[in-house]
Amino acid sequence: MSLEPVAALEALLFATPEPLPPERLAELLPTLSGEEISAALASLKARYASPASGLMLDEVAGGVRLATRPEAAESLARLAIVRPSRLSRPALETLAIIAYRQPITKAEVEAIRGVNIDGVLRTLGERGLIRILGRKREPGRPMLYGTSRAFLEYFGFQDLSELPTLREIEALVAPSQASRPAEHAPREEPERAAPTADSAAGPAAAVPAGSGSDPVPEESG
Amino acid sequence: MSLEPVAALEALLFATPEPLPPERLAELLPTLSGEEISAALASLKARYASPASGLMLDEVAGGVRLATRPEAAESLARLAIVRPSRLSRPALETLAIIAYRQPITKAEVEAIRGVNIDGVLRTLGERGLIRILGRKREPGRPMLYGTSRAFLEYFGFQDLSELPTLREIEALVAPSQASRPAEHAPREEPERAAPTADSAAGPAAAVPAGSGSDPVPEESG
Amino acid sequence: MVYQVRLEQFEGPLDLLLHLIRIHEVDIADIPIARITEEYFRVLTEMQDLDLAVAGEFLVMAATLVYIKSKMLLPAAEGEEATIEEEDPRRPLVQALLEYQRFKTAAGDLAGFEERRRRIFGRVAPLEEAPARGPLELSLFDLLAAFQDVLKRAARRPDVEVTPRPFRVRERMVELLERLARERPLGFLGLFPADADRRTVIVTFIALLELLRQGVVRVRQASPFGEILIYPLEEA
Repeated sequence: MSLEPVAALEALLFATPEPLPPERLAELLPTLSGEEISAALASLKARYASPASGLMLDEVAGGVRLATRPEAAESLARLAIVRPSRLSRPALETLAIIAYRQPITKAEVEAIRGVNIDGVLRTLGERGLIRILGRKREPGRPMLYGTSRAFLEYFGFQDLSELPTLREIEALVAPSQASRPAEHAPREEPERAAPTADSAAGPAAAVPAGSGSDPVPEESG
Repeated sequence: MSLEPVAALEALLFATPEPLPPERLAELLPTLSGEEISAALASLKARYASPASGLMLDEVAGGVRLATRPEAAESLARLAIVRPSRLSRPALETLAIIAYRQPITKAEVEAIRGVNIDGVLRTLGERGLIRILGRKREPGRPMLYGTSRAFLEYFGFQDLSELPTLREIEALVAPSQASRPAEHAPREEPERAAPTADSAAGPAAAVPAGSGSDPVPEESG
Repeated sequence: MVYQVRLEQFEGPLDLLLHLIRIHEVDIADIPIARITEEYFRVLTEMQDLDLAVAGEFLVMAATLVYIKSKMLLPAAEGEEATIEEEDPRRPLVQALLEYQRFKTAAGDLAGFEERRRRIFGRVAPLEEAPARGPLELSLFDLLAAFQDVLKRAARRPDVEVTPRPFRVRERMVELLERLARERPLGFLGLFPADADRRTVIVTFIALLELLRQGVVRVRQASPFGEILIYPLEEA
């Protein structure tokens, strides 16, 4: 007995913890056409949109997976699921530079941050958020770093073009402006912004960073 | 915003791999009464009974969990073929030794690792990561192994001299404390330290113990 | 203005400078360098008073500030022939600050995304998986970490040698074996083209010696003063 396409898709997504890209879905569901798969995805998405659903279709890192809805987070709190600790500020800064400027060498990152990043690089490597892309053709042949697919999953991006464009900081250029928009204010306070920071609402606004200064290399997986 | 009880229950079951007995469900959903939980379970069960669902409520061992429906087995059978796979720890170690000591015989690798590596060698060979370079003049004329072109290409290196040097390795990764256990072993996660903790402080600061093998900092990992 | 700053709350000298620029409400495009330098030193001094080690990067920046300040005091274009446009000595610093600020903001964005993602839970991978045949997913960091562990274990057993062979030599050994698989025997002199540099010659020679030592290849000389020929083990 065979299931409806949408059911087969759901079972597949349930059984696979990592996001499945469209090609994989097609391989895994060889009896379905591309359109049928798209239709099944749309139908699952619609079904999960109901307030009776605890699940959602999580579109991330070029693929799709099942995940719990953010609203369910409180209900899951008692599960005490172990997760990696939040990234430190230095790690985030380093990661941001690598993400926007990849491929980039350690020395180049250090030039931007103004500090040594050995320890931070190690952490990022061990957490699988960055990867080594090769070596730069220059004296000393330093290693080149870039972000990994795990980076996309960790931050919930489909691909690098979803990174928000780098913003200039009007606040600093025009210091007297009293009413500067909060999210543009340089943060000095050590504490994190509220969990649901609006500035993070990004993807919609994501313009693929244009000009030569913000290369957005494709993930090669 | 809070979800309907049935949604909270669904999220809970989704995020928990082992069956949850009724007492545990009650503990995890303290805002719901026993009747509400029973009703939510019944409602989930009814929803999953639809042919459009790929999931089912699996009542086992005095508890309940989510599972794929038996009819989905065929769709899932292909997963093993298409799903990206990682090398096991023994395979990684063997590959590393071959990469850094090539050309090298099986016996020499075994002397270093202290165990038989027949199976691992086969895997690496099938994966196209290693190749036979020749034979050594020794009793038995053992084969000499080295890494393949594909191995280099995988990492984006032009030739073997681009592999990270011992010094670079030391800077990049710290040896794990113990020979690390299972990949998914839970780790202690200190909540995020003061945001500047590991900034310029360098190598000493930033290394979470033994997290190296967990390449995807998956939330629920 | 009385304020207290703690150096360790800054990610580095650029961060500290941005902080000073902001709290003093000065224009980043027109930094009053004397004043900011003074403030910068005050913070460093405070740090030292508190017996906190001041990282080298902070001192380098201090030197840069002093340098800029002195440049600005000099009369313009003295002795220089055709200085069409005297560069503002602050300019590189301002650019570095703006650049750093952009990424600091971006880091804040990432923190927001991180926070949102922490509310979402995927499924835990089954602990035991059937050996998969799918596309390989291999991280260089994992490979290196594995090698680190091997090295660490081997350190307790002096009888086995694990230290990597020098890369050039290893590479050349592999190369020689590859050539031998195609063409045998190899002429010794042919290994050293006339245009090869010294380093290449040495590396090739060491690689050959290593292969000989390991018994992977043999050399033969057909006649005294004849060419030396290199054979893979099977033959010869």
